[in-house]
Order: sequence, then structure tokens, then C-alpha cells
Amino acid sequence: MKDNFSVFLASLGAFLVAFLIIPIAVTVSTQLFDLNALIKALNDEVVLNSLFNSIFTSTVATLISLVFGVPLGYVLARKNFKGKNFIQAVVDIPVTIPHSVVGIMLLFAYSEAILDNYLGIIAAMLFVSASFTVNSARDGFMSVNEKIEYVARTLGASKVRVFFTISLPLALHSIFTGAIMSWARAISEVGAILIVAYYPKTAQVLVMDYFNNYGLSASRPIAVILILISLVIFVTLRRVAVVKGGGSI
Amino acid sequence: MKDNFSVFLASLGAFLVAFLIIPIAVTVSTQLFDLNALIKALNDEVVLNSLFNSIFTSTVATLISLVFGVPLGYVLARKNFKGKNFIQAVVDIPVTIPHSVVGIMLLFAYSEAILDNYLGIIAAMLFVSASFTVNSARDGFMSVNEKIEYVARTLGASKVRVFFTISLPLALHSIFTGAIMSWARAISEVGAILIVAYYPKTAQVLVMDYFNNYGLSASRPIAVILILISLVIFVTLRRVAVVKGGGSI
Amino acid sequence: MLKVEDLSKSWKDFSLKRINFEIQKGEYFVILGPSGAGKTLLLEAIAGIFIPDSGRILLNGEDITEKPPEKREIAYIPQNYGLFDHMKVFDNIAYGLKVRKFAREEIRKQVEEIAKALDIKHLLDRKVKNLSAGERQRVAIARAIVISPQVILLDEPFSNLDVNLKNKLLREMKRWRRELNFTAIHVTHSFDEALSLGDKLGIMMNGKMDQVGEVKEVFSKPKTEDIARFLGYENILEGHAEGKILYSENIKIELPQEFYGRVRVMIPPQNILISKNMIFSSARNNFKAIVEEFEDLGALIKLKLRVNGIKLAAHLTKASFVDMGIKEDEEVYVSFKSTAIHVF
Amino acid sequence: MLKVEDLSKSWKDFSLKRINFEIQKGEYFVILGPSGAGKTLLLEAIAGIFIPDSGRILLNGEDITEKPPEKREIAYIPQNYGLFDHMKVFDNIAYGLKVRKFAREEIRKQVEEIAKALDIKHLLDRKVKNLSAGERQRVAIARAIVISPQVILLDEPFSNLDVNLKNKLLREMKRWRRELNFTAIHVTHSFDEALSLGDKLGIMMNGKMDQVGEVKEVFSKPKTEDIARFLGYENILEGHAEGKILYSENIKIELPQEFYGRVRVMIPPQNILISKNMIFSSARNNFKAIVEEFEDLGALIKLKLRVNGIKLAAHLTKASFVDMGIKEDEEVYVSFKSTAIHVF
Repeated sequence: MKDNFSVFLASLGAFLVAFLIIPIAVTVSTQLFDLNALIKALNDEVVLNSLFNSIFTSTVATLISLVFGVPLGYVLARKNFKGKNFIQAVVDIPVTIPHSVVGIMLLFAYSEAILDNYLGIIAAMLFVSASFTVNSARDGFMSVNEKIEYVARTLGASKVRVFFTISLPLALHSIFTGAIMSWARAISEVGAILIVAYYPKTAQVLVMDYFNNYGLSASRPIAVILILISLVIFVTLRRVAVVKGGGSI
Repeated sequence: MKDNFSVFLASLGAFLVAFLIIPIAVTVSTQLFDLNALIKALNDEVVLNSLFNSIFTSTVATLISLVFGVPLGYVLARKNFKGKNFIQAVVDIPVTIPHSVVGIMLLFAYSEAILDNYLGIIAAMLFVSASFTVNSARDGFMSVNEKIEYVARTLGASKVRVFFTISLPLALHSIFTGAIMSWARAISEVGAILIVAYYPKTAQVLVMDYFNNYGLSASRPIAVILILISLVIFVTLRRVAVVKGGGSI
Repeated sequence: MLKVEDLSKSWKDFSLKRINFEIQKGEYFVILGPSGAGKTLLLEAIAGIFIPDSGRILLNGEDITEKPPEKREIAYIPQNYGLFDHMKVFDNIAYGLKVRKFAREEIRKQVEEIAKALDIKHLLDRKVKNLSAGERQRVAIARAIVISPQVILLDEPFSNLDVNLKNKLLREMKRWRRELNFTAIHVTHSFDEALSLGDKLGIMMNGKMDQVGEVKEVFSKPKTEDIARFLGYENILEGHAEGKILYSENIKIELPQEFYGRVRVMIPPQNILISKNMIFSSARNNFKAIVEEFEDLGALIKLKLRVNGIKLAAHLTKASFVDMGIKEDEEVYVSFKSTAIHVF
Repeated sequence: MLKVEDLSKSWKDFSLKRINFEIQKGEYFVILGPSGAGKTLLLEAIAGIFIPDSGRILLNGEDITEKPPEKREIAYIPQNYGLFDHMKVFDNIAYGLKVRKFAREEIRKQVEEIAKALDIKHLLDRKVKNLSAGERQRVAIARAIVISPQVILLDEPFSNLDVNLKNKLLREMKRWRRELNFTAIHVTHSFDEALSLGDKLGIMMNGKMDQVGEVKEVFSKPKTEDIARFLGYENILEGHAEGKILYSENIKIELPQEFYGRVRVMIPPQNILISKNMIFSSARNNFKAIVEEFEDLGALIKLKLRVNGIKLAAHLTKASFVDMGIKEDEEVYVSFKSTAIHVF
């Protein structure tokens, strides 16, 4: 049943969709008229190195968030303890701190150890992205019925075995979805990296350099490459997650 | 029942919690030994203006995301149409695009209109934060039983009236929670703002300036102020959301 | 007053098939059917939640088939009542009156009046969330009745209530009906609601309204065997009658009176006597049977028996079941009086 | 073999109170009780999911009260079976064997053997998700039995199944028991499972195990009135007997034989005859009664009657209920034979 009110709501929504899609469409499509620049960028060792740095660091940050965040999510899902609300707040708070402040805080806390090296980039990424993995892991473990874990134990499995053969596999879809979000958040980070680790140069910082030094058009080829890489990986991983989980995310 | 494996998992989680909390604790606590600098910063008109700019722009961005994002969430929750998956992807994709690229895209798309003005800051914030409001609104409306909307209509209420008196109030808690996340994401943005609107100066950019021009210690007072403001508003709003919703978020 | 003509609608895996019925002003029409019969969908079509593929809905002669729900003056109370959880009881009941832009004072007066009639006046300031199931039901009825709709549609209004509360509310519903004199279509799978409340009864199965009529008539003369089974008649046998003898499969059954030709009979399961030994009694129908299985009906045990080629069900108490030590695959003797047989 | 001694545990709003029972090897012990009786919690204590506040659990003389579940050799099948949804049927059944580090070949052999016994060999390569309820139950039983546990705990294994499937699986469970000879504790609220499967029966209500004994004994001699009621005995009256006459409240009831002093009797509801007129029959107990309310039992109508100060329930078929046109608050006549009365 069509009606005016639904059309009105859809129109309001369409404004927002347009606002979000126009920048991507304009940037990518204008680059198509200058494919040479794109190809040149793809042959530029500086660009390729920076792309490697971006993908490498965001992937490592995501892996670290998995190694430490999944156990944390399990504890938050299964245990009750004093200060649990506080721990949960600590996990959530990084999303609200301005990225430049994140960089400064990290330097204050870990100083020379993270200045201008891979560790710094990864630390910055981990700080802003860990909450996605932790919260998804927590939700995933919460959705696993504890009874099933106990059944496995009555069949003779130790707690460790139950964790790896029952709890973890059943929570895996949710964890994987959270890891994708963490990865996306990590590779999108700029502000904190600018402060902590201007070098080694990541692609997102290189875009900024090109923009500052050579102007808007010069920064476009690498911007477009970054958009396409992010989109392809993000969309592919989400597809995989949907197929594996047999549901939608 | 205490056991070694749970202790092991908790220890892994504790590393991550420590990694997240140490930077905040160190930055804030070291500043307590230099309260003068903090007080001086709070009397500095440049700092105060930048704080106003940050809070003003992130609040406006959140309000805009509500005006356009709530209708979009409603349409995504209630209607089935071709291209719905595409629209959903458009909503989610901004999280994965590096912030420097976001700034460049926005300049390409909206050029002079957003260069170095409030509009530019708000556009950058809206781009990176809108998905939280849209997705929460969608989830909120999906949790409202359509039957109840129909009951209201059999009592004589038009679609418009049902939306405002039934659907919207029942989804409000979820929408409010999403708006808090949007606000937090907006005020934390730096990378895109650096490119689109270096002026008017927001606090998060000012921190960067101080760091680049006067070094780490000089940037700390305003960083601490920003941390505290973000935390207080974020925690307070979450409390309100929990109390209003009668549940947890 | 409300007339449904040939109403049909298909979905992927279900359809409503040519539904016809008519109700008069003040009538209470109960639609009885198993779950999955399409009862809720029929109510939704009448409420205007969807538009049928074909057929018409007439209200006082006017075709309302495609009218939006807000213009129909037909109030709908879904299963679980569909209360507005974010409002107080008062605002729930007042909702339809506010929509109609009644004056503040008038709204208060009408809400208090209906709340008094339904014994929920003391709840008006309460949050809906904290109400009991019985209270929620009353609020839903008050909210529907207060706008004086032409018809009220009730979807399983007594499900999810415990037995005692249900019986209490059934009694009260009868009183409210008398006092408030509304027209209603009430959908249920429960027999006692039909018997308690219905002026008229419709039996709905598999998307079809198979029989419509007076309650007593439908129960005493089920049109089809499916309806008879749904109404709980067990042991329905068909056969060829010659005088007082019915020949069905391989057995002969003595009937209470003379019949000729094809007849259908029903032997009430609790009128079938079970014994371990052959008994000679006034009962003229005596057979040897095999116990196939038994089932706990809560109050009773139902034995499923095989008598030659025929399956019979018999009820007995748990106490006598245990006393007799009945086991599966055992032989027992069944007997029933010819006067216990219903012929229809 | 398994002995539970004085087991107690308190939560905020519920407690298990001094549970005692013992079962022998190969025995099938059914625990019957209403929902909320604490049956699941008792199983969880035996499985080792929590440790009781006091009391002991002994398995073959060894105190296992505080042993972790994986060391008890007691397999637990929770309600809804607790299958591992991310594994195939084969891997579900093989889980306990893999834990025990059996050789690959040995695992395959044992899984196929048990799968054959339970008729699920064709399902071994299937995903658990796509199984029907009956298939899921078999997989759960196979997974438990294959590790040859000392005891198998089954929590409502036949709930959520439709009646026909339940009857089928009940029959098969009896066969599996004979063939595989396992020891089991089976918790249920359903009477027919107790009758079909139980060697021994425990009645559990409100956290207490009120009676333990042979099935027939428990049913014929319920220890308390609560148990009698739970077992479905209605119309339980207490009174003072003088020979063949029982004086209870304001009525005199003729008993089947002579008794003296306080006795408790039960009159099966389906043995109470209802009529609109006083009938003079061989039934010696005739009373006038008021119909208070009626209730749909599915197969029957239950009438709740008041006879002087006493409440009686009577069952009759829907057909005769409608035929007689019985209404609430009406007078009817009830009669029952003295031989229909159970004295206990």
C-alpha cells in the first residue's frame, strides 16, 4: 500500500543515502577519466609500501584484538564479578575519545616504544578498534547455551576442551563479524597515527601528505585505491560471514 | 568454581583492559601534578572556543543524523524493496574508509561549500557517524510489533499519528542509544576534519596543533579536558539511556 | 450487519478459501478451529490489515473491502492484546477518543465509565507493563469498547491464561456482553469459549469456513467427519445398517434403534467398558480387543484398541488402569451398550 | 549403585530439600513432578553442574559430590537434547569417544554400532540443524550411551514432541532399554512416561522427593493428598466411616465395604453419572448438585459441581453435554455406585 507518509519518510532517508554515496561515487568516477594516474600510483613503490603498511598493521591489530579480546569477551559473558561494569566501560570508552587525544595518550603511556614504528601504528589501531571484537565475542558467547557446555563436560571433556570444541566454534560467527568491524575501524584510523607514528608511512597518512603537499587531485589516485581495497575486503568478508553464519549481520 | 583455565582467559583479557586504561590513567593523572596548566587552559579563549566548536558541531551532526537517519531506519525496518541490501551497505561502508580519504571525498563532492567552515566539520562528522543512528533506529523499529501499529489504526489513528504516538516512542530507547554512539563517534573524528575544515578550530584539531607546534606536554591540558568532557557526557547519556529503557545497552 | 462474501486470499503456503458468513448487530460470533486454520488471517482481513485477492466485506451494506483500518470502525484485539506498553492504562483506553478529538473532560468521563464497568478503575494510573494477564485483557477490551465500534474482533482472548482465571473471565465476559451489548467476532481453538459465549458458531479448518450455525446445531450435527473429529468425537464408524444391526468392517454392532443404509455412528470413549475377562452383561456389544498404545490425557488414560480391523479409543481412570495392570499388545474385552451409541 | 543422601541446596527463591533415593544397576528410575518441582536442578546436582550445600552423592560407594562433571561417568541429556549444532551427527555421537582418545577405527565402529541400534545410521553425515525432533532425541541418546556411562540422566526427553511421535518413541525407548541395558534417571511431568518406562518411581514436589517406590505402589497408595491430586485423582473426600457409611461434611456416602474411623476416598469423575432428573438406579449414592462451571479437557467436558458443602468434578462427553443443554448455576442430579469408590 503506497501512501504519502511512507514516501515522505523514504525521501528523508534518501537525502542521507545520497549524502553518503555521492562522495564515494564522485571520487571514484572522476578518477576513471584519469586512469593513467591510477596506474602510475599502482606502480609507485612509495604507494605500494604504504598500502602494505596499512593492510599489515590493521590485520595485526585485528589479530591482537582477537587473541586478547576473545578471552575478555568470554569472561564478560560467563562470569559475574565486582567491577564488571567498569571493565565494560573501559572497553567502550575509546570510541568517544578524539583520535588526536588517543595519540597523545598513547605517547604519554608508552612513549618511545611506540614512536614512529609499526608498534605505534598497531597500538593506535588496537586502541580504537578493540571494542568491536570484545563486544561481538561477548555477545557470541552469551548466545551459546551454557547447558551445552555442561553436556560436553558430562561426556568427559575438560573445561579447556569444551572452550575450544564447543564454545568457541559456536561463537565464531559473531566473533568473525566483530573482527571485520575491528579491521575496518583499524584501517580507517588516521588522527592517532598522525601523532604516534607518522612513519612507517601508511596509505591513509600518505593521502594526507599528498593532499597537503600537492593538493586535492594528487591525493585522489591513492584515495581511490584505498576506497576500493577497503570496500572489496569489507564486502567480501561480510559475505563470508553471512554464508558461514547462515544468517545476516 | 575457580580453575586454571578461567584464570588464564581472564589474564589474557586483563592485558587488553590494561592496554586500554593505562593511557587514559597516565595522561589524566600526570596532569593532576600540573593543575595550573589545566586551569590556564580553561581560561584560554582559544581553547574554550575550540571546545565549543567541537561540542556544537558533533551535536548538530547527531541531530541531523536523527532527522534523516530515523526515517531511513524506519524504511529499512518496515519495507521490502529492490536495492535494500545496497542501501544497507551504503549505510555501513563509511566505517571502513580511512578518515583522510573521507575528507578528500567530501571535498571532491561538495568542494568550496564545506571548505573550512562549520558545514565542513559537520559533514565530516555526519559521514563517519550516521550509521550508528540509522542501524539503531532500524533495530528499534524492528523490535516494535507491527500488530500493535495496526491495533492503533483500528482505533482510528492515521499512519502519521501511529508513527509518532506508537512506533517512535517504542523505538526511542534504541534510537537514543544509537544517537549517543553517533555523538561519540562524531566528537572523536580528526582525520577527515583536518582535510575538510582546519578552521573553525575544533578542540581535537587544536590538540594536534599544540602537539605539532609545542610538543607533547603542551597538548596535554586540552587533551585531558577533552577526555573528561567526552567521558562525562558519554557515561551520563548511557546512564540516562539505561534508566529510560529499563534495560542495559 | 457485517457480511463476508467469498473472501479469498493466497499466500505462498496458505490460503483463505471463499469464506462466507454474516452476523447481526449485537450478535456474538465464535469462530472455532485448530491452530493454523487461518482464523487470525480472517480477522486481519476484516480489520483491514490486508486486502483480500477476491471477495467482499460489507458493513451495514457498504463495501469496506479496501478501506484503510482507521476508517472501518472495527476494533481489533490481537492475541496477547496488543497494549501500548509505553503508556499508562488511562492513555491506552483513551487512545481512540483522543484520535477522535473528544474534549478532555469527555475523554476522562468515558474512560472512567468503561473502566468502572470492567473493574479496572483502580488501574488507570498504572503502567501497562506491570499488569497481570487478566488485567491486560480487560484494558484491551475497554480500549476497544470505549470507541463504540461497529464490531470488535477478538483473537484468542483467553489463551495464555490459567484455567481458573480463564473461567472467571469467561463468566465476566458474559456479563460485559449483557451490559455493554457489543457485536463481536471471537476466534478460538477452545471449545468451552464457544459454548459459553457464542450465539453463533463457525468452524474453520484449512482456510475454509466449513460450517456456520447455532452452537447446538453445529455440535449435534457436524457436517463432515473432519469437523466431528475436531469437535472431539472419537470412535466414528461408518457402515451399512440393516434394522438394528450395523455392519462395519468385520464387526456387527447393535444400534439403539432401526436404521437402513449407510449410517455414521459415534461411540463415546468413556462409555466403553474395559475388562480383562469376558463379561456377560446387559451391554449387547462385546468384543475382544488388542491394546495398541495408551496416552495420558491428564485426567484420564486413553487406550487405543484394535477390534478386528477397527480402531477404538476408550477412556479409563489412572487408578483403574494401574489396578488392571494393562500393558501394550495385551488382550482385553470391550463392551458398550447400544444406547450409548450416537447415530448421526 | 547411585545413592543420593540428604542432598540440599538453597537459592534465593527455591531450594532442594533433603533428597534421598537409591537406584540399582540397570534400573530405570522415573522422577515425576509438576514443573517447578526442582527436577532439573536435582539432575544438575547429580551431573555435577553445581555442588549441593549439604548431603552426598555416592556412585558405587565412592563419594562424587564434589567431582567435576567430566570425571563422573554420568551422561546428561538436558531438555531439548543439547546437541552440538556446529557438528555433524557422527561428530556429536563420537564426541565422548574422541575425548577418551579412542583410535579412529574404533570410534567409527562404535558410533556405527550405536547408530544402527537407534536407527539413525543413515543420518550420520547430516548436519544436526536439519534433524527432526525425534531424530535429535535419538542422536542425544546415542551420544550418551556410546560412552557406556554409569548412569544416564534424561530431562523431559519426550516433551515438545507431538503425541503420535511421543508414543512411537516411548515404545522404542523400551526396546532400547532391553537391548542396551543402561541405568537411567528420567525426569518428567507426564504420567504415561512413568507408567511405560519406570521400574521405580519418585514423586517430586516443591523441592522435596515425597515418595519413592514401585510404580504401581505409588499410584495405588499415594502417601499424601498432594500426591494423590498430582496423580490426577479428583474428588478426594475425607470423613468418618462407620461400617459402610462415610460421613463427610453434610453428606452420607455408601462405601463398597465396611470401614471404621477416618478414611480418605476418591470417586473417579467419569464414574459420576449426571442427569437432569432424579434417577432411581442401582447406584446407591444420589445427590442434587449445582453446576458451578465447566472446563474443556479436550476429549471431555469437566463439570465442577457443588453438593451441599462438597465440590465434585464429573466428566462427560461434549455430545452429551450439548444434548443435555447444561448451563452454569443450574441444578442437576449426580449418582455414583458405591463400587466405583476407591478407598485409600
